[in-house]
Amino acid sequence: MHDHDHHDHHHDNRYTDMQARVRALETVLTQKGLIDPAAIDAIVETYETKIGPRNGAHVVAKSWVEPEFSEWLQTDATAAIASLGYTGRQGEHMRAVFNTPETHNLVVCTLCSCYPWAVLGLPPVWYKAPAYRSRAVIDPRAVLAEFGLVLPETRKIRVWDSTAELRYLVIPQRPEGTEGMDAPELAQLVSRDAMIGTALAGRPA
Amino acid sequence: MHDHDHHDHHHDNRYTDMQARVRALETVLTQKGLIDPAAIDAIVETYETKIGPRNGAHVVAKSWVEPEFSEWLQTDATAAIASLGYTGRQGEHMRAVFNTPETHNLVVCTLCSCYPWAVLGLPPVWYKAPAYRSRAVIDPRAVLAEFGLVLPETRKIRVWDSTAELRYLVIPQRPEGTEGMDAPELAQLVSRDAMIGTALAGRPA
Amino acid sequence: MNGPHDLGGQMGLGPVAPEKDEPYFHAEWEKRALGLTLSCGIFGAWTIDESRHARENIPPVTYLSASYYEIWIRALETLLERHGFASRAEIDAGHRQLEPAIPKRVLKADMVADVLARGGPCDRSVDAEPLFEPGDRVRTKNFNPQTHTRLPRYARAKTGAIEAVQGSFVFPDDNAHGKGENPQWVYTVVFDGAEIWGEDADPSLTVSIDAWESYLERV
Amino acid sequence: MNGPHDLGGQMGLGPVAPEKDEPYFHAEWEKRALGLTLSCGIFGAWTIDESRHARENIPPVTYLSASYYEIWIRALETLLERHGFASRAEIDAGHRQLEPAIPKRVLKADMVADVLARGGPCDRSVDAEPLFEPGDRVRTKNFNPQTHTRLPRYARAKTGAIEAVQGSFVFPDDNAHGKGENPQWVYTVVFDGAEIWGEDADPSLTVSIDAWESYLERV
Repeated sequence: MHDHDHHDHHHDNRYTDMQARVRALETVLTQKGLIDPAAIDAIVETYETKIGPRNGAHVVAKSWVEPEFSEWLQTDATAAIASLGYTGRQGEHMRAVFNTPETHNLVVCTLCSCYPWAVLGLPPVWYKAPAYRSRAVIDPRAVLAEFGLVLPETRKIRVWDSTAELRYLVIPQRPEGTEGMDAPELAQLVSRDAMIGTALAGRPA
Repeated sequence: MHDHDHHDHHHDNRYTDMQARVRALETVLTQKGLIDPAAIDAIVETYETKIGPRNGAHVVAKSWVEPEFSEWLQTDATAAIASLGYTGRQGEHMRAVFNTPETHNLVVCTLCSCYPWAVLGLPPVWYKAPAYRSRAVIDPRAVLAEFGLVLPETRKIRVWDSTAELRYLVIPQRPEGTEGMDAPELAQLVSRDAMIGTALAGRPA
Repeated sequence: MNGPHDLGGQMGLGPVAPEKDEPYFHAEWEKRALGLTLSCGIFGAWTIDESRHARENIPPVTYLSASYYEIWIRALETLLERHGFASRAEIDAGHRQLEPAIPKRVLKADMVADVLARGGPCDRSVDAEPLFEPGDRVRTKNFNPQTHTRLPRYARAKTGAIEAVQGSFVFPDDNAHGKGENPQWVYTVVFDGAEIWGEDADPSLTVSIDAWESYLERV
Repeated sequence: MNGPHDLGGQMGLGPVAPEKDEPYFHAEWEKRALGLTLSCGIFGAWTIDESRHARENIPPVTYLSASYYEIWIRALETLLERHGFASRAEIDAGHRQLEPAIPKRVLKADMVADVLARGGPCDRSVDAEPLFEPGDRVRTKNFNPQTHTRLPRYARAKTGAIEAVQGSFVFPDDNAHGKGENPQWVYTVVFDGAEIWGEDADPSLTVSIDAWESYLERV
């Protein structure tokens, strides 16, 4: 229909086949000597196997069992986390925010997809998508409910919008009934979502 | 690609064939006795042949040659315009805004597509589209330049956002060199865009 | 609602692209869409405010890529289904399947001229005197309802001047949701460009909105 | 810019829809998109701020319907073309046609571990002392630039409290446009929900942003 010519100018060409588009891009850049496909393999392998939420869970569990480490996290999260070997890209400037009985913390990046890669790995799709980014700052209780997390009405909610280069790690509260557990066991209770603020730490089985 | 399943949930089904969709809708409603296709024909004929920018041009030209009518337009545009027979849908509550040597008026509806049908007919596509609606209130000079209208920097711009049920008709300034012309001749110089504010009145040939 | 329709001040939406000698319609279906929308409005089952809110609720990607007649048709389908006149399944199938609700009126061809000439005035008398008069300084409220409102996002929590008392009109924020017409005084409020857009605004710019009384507080 | 990326407080964008046991990647091309974006960032031709602005400039309909890796790829194509590394015509054709610009660095496989572990710190020392200290009341500025900024629309012209001085960092509003790093102090500013969203805000809500010093004025 000819009426599509002028009022559909917002549609730029949909990439119907991202696989082909990205392959073409990689081919062109490789032919030009600008990229090394083996470097891409190494990057992917790093984020598939080495850098993920287990890093953050280690940090959290250690903070639960070592008050000095918890203190260090509060005063210099970047250094405390680096002491465990978790450094680098999207973790250069870390801040740890601690849930309390009064206040629950929730992290979002309304403007893009800022996320603490060094401790949580690559962000999930929902964290980068419009629904979460638009609603977490204005209606966090409804958002948390969609994750199955219904907080007491008296619980304050503090939303951290990552607008600068600081990356936030939520330190959930240590669950009850975990008194006898050591750090590796405790780390099993700490999910990725608990460190974003869309979940609490799990309870021991 | 299976990854489209979950992050493309914003795409509701594109209506690939609006012609078929609207025909189906008309068929169903006709079968139910809810609409009369001949009434639709009559509506279309009305806006194709009877209600259009010539109505508004008549109002403008009359205001240029009759100071009393101009005065009436300023104090009660709805009644003054109705006296010429232009009444009804999307013209129930009219206001006329007069360009002066100091101030240029521009009308937009940022929230939808409000437009003075009774004097201008159906709005053009651009008036209802996101580009005009988003930019007219924040960057009107750049918008006017896209219409080929470059105003002196000293000219103030007053933008009217039609957020309620008032409908605005811009009365452009009478062009120079039109002293001997009568109202029907003058009306030929008044374009639809001049009455929205995206143009000035034309000059005599 | 802060929906896709609330476009004032958004960026990235391209040039305006006026069309030279634009026709009234760009396809036959646009003519029928116009007539259908007006005809169904005559049912008396919903208000213009409810229909605006139905348009605002179209998902943003669709809203921003659709032509306005498509927006109308999508909203009309929502309204027809909501009020029991036709289901999407029927429209998908293209023929009647269910008994419809009973409209208050059906628009016949011989009624069209009169109906269009009459329009749908929405001025209503109110008992109270206007709270504000021309020259008063007012501040718009800050609110962000999920529901319908006609106070655009860019004009919230901004200070301006009452320029005119325009009359008293149906209050859309209520009327869109079946809460009654609850008429209020409406004022033209004019703002300096710099108040709305800040330090880099065009210094020659003023912007006005038409604001219901409950949107405003005296400064 | 008030682009499609500035999503805080927008409505109509649907439910969050978390995916159970979400995989790291949903297609092979997403893996390559990650690696390509990081590899090309190593060229040293553009900053993270310029790349964010390239993403913000994707047309809203595309931005809001694309997956984030698609957003990355579209912005990467813009950056590669702008800086002379590859044209869209070459990518369309799928093979090299032009001599590319010379990058400062090319990322080889044996460099990856070190590069990822080092990251790209953007804290920079500044000579001046911070203007504000924790507890100070500040008001964010109102501005609406066409250019890059990290002050979201919902947090403009709002009053809050300085909670922490976070250090001094590259100023993205300049750096995105090749105007230099011009570092400034960055503060965490906390707002009551009601200050941001108005009368119907969740009373238990506070929202913070990290704000560069020039975004702020003392109240």
